[in-house]
Amino acid sequence: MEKVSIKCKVAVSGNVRAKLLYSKDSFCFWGGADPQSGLIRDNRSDCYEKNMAGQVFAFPFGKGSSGAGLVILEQVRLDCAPAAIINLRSDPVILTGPLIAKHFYNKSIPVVNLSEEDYEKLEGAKEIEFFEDKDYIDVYY
Amino acid sequence: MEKVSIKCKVAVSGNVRAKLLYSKDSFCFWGGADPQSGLIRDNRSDCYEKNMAGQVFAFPFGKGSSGAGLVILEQVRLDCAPAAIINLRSDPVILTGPLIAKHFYNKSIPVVNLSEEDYEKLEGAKEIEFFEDKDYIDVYY
Amino acid sequence: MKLTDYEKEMLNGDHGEVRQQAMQVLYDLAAFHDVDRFVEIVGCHDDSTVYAGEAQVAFAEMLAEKGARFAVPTTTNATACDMLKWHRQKHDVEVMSATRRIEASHIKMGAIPTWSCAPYQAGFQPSFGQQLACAESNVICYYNSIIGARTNRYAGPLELLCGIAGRVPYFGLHVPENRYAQGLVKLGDDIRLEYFEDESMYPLVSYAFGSIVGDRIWALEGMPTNITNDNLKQCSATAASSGGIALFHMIGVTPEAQTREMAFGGKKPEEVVEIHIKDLEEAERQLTNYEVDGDIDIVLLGCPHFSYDECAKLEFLMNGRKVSDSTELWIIVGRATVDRLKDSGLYERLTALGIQIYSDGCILEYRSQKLGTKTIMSNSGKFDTYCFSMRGIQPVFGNMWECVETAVAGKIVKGARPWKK
Amino acid sequence: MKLTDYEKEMLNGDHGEVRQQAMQVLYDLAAFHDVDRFVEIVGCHDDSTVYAGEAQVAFAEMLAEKGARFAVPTTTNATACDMLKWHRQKHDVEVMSATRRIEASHIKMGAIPTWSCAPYQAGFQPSFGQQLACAESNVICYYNSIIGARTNRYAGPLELLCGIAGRVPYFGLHVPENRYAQGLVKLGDDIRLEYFEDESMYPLVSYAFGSIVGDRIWALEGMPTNITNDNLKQCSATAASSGGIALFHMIGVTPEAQTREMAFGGKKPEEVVEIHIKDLEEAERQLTNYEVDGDIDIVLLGCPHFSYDECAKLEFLMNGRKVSDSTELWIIVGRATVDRLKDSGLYERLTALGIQIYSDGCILEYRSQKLGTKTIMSNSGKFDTYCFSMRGIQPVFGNMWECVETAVAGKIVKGARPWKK
Ligand code: F3S
Ligand code: F3S
Repeated sequence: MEKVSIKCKVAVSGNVRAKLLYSKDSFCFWGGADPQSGLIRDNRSDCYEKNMAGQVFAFPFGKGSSGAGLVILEQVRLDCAPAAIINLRSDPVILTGPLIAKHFYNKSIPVVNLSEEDYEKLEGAKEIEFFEDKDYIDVYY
Repeated sequence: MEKVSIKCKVAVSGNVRAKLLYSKDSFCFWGGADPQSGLIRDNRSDCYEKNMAGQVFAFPFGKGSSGAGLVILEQVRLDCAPAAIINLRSDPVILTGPLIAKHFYNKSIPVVNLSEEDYEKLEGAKEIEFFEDKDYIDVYY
Repeated sequence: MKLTDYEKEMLNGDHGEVRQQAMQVLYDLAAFHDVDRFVEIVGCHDDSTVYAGEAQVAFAEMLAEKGARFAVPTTTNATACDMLKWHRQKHDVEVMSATRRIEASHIKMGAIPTWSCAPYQAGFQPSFGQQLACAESNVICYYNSIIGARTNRYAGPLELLCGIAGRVPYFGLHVPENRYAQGLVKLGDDIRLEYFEDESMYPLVSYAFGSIVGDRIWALEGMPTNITNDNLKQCSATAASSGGIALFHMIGVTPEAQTREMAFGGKKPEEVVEIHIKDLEEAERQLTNYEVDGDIDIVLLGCPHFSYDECAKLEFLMNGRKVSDSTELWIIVGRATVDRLKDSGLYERLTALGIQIYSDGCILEYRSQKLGTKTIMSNSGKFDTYCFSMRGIQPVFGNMWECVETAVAGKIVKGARPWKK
Repeated sequence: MKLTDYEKEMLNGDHGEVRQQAMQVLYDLAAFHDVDRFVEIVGCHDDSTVYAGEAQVAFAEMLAEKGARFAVPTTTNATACDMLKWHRQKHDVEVMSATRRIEASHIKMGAIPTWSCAPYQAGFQPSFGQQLACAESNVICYYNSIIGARTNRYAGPLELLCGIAGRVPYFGLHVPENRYAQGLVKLGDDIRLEYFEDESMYPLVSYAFGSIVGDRIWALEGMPTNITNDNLKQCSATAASSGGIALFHMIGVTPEAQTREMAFGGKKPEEVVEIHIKDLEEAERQLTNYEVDGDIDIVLLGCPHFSYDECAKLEFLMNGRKVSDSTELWIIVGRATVDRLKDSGLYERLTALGIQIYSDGCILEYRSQKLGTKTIMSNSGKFDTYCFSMRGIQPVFGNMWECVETAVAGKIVKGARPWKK
């Protein structure tokens, strides 16, 4: 696999490597993701009916309700949370779940932000690797 | 008796003639006047221990608590209210009792305001007469 | 006078006799103040609730019997006694039956049964800029100053007529241009911000402020900005009683004084006065009774009515200790607060410590003679101001920590003040 | 990062494990937002109260068991059901027992048991300029916009951690300079002030406003100034749901927009948009279900929770008539309102008319399937916005008069709109 390193702004850091689930649509966890399976239920998402469990879930922005934290925590509990999250911009609603997972449950769901240009480069990538305290990710094609 | 007419600003109008009780001190009905006898209980008043019942009570301003309306209404009920009131400036707290007496109980307690100069002329007067809808009072010495 | 059609109809008697009479009173008041129009109100606070004589009770009953209804949401102030525990408070049956008559007649007119001098702790407070008719000095001062709503001082029972008519003459504090500050009180350099960790700073500063300001509209500069509602409540109540203040501005804190410029409407203060530690010492001297030392008969908290947060703080300060057998600790809360205290279990926990919780009543109606108490302690600037003139007893002033330690020890415990450790 | 000593101690674990963990989360959040300091809060509104899964319940229980305490007064939002009448609402025992676990754990941490999405109707609302951490969109929008307090959108369960730490990173809407309006929505000439006598104007205008504004900060000009708290509540809740608005300014009404200049911080609006009657018609089209005609299964009022004043207005509109046997009329109020309704006798009078009064719960948790209802009517802009996406049913929108007439007739009664008689 070809590897490219991309600079990122780290919101939540951690070590993980996993498959990429790439979306171009903003996303609402509350109602949009099944808290008990990780399945994407929002039929306006280009990832409709795919599963985020154990994947690196990339979507540009969060939207809508503020329930994302509760959904991600439930996914953490049932082991179907995404392995990591990539956004253009993460808001506190998105960060709530991963930050609580990290500091209270010692579970790592890295979250990083990319520039718009770099975000587009993810399209077609297979896997992503995140590193604790490093401000880049490795993208595998 | 000598009679002098003095211009006044009418707050509550009515016809009455009665003896004058003249004070130079601001006055608080609540605590300062006995609601059941009209006796002046405020020992800082120059009319201490005099009775306002049936008299024209002149004092420059109201002061202190907002209970004046209730005291005057109780005095109206027990027939020991002043016959009329003269102030330099009347505030709504002082006016409450006389206005309610007029419109709800059909009892007249005229209230008028005088200029500072005219107010001083009251000193030593014996009786005052008020006239419905007239903007002067007659002062008898 | 510029009257709307509806106002003309009311004056004409088309909307019943009581509305007509109420409007006649307000019309005369407007005419006397050279006001040529009325302004609609969206709320009223009814302070004709502490029993003060038969005329008061009979007037409300007469209104209710004639079919009067408040045209706007109207909250009720504290009464003379706890409506359920009046006997334990040693109130006469006369006070209680008069209070029940007041309750019935005001409710019949559509009043909302808050029975509290802190209706803002019961779910009823205006929003910024709203026009109101309120009686009760702390409510008036809080609504005008802290919230930025607009009311003159409507003394009982005038406020009832405003509520029934749903409007007031457009004058005084109803008019935005009349609300600017005239003078400025600044906290001197010797009053340091960290001193405000002792919450007695709020009534002390407000007492000093009120003594300077009287009943004028002034601004206060230099207060902390992380001020709580309970602090603001003490400020309003104390300033309203030490000075007769109906509106004040706290620069950087209250809504009409986000900047000094705003508070003064772009003008310069006509007068600037600094207050210093010595003024706070003088304020405390006015509020407290230095002669009492040793035994204390009763500690009274809740003027204005104690809030839920204050109850929680009280539990924290009690720290599991009980009120001494040789004294009593009363807290007076609104009945809305009683309900929440019961829901959370705090009511039971506080009473288990020997604390007596009362509601509805005004703390000033406390029967010192019948209860045989002579020495009182309180944290309230307002209570301490009025208690002497109304009840002939000068209480000891203390912050909540001092009140709690005193109640636990059964003897006066006075801490230092922040500037004098 | 500039930390106070106390903040360093918390991060260091000197004030217990939970405070440390809470601060770590907030520290990371601050660092990510390039914020170099925290700001103390004086209150918190806890929205982690509607049961949404075991993780939520377990998280709060874990916090409580570790001894977590809210550092500031913290009110609780609505739950999934009426805690006493859940069975009558056809909720599963699972929902009820989860709710009781939520109740116990949040109370253990010191939360104030308001259980309402309108804590400002229960005696707990901030004052102007106070810093808070709130969750629940209508509370956030109301506190920021109507009161002028300062909170970002703290989604559950992040607000719990803010409340426990007693501070938040100083960014976003906590910073006065970030609170100015960017754009302006003006009411067009065809929208006349007297139209606002139909209170459905408030949700309709707010829906149109929210559709334009999205989640930006904009101002609205041309609204009436004698606006009530219930009107303002509908405005906030609807704007927060149609647009995701956390703060808006109403020129001449809300405290940070006493003038247009203030609202825009002296700058010019970046963009000005006029709304017209056709936009209100479009708003109603979005909010209502024109296909329902005739029978209606249920009329739901109280999103956000119905106020005491709304209950009084409801009685007035019912005018002694009963709810039709072929439909139901539910009102959802806060439990504080229940208490006042009982004190005044209004509770009994409303239930005697066949009205069902519920408290605590969120109206959206209404079990349409179990109750066998398909057609719903409501006066709430927020409920009508979310009901379809969350429950799959598009309700009929109507003002309170229309809702009452419908409930009495058992069939849809739609009046005209002011611009279309
Ligand atoms: S009415 Fe309330 S403010 Fe104090 S004097 Fe009585 S307790
Ligand atoms: S929480 Fe309240 S605001 Fe409406 S959606 Fe639920 S009733």
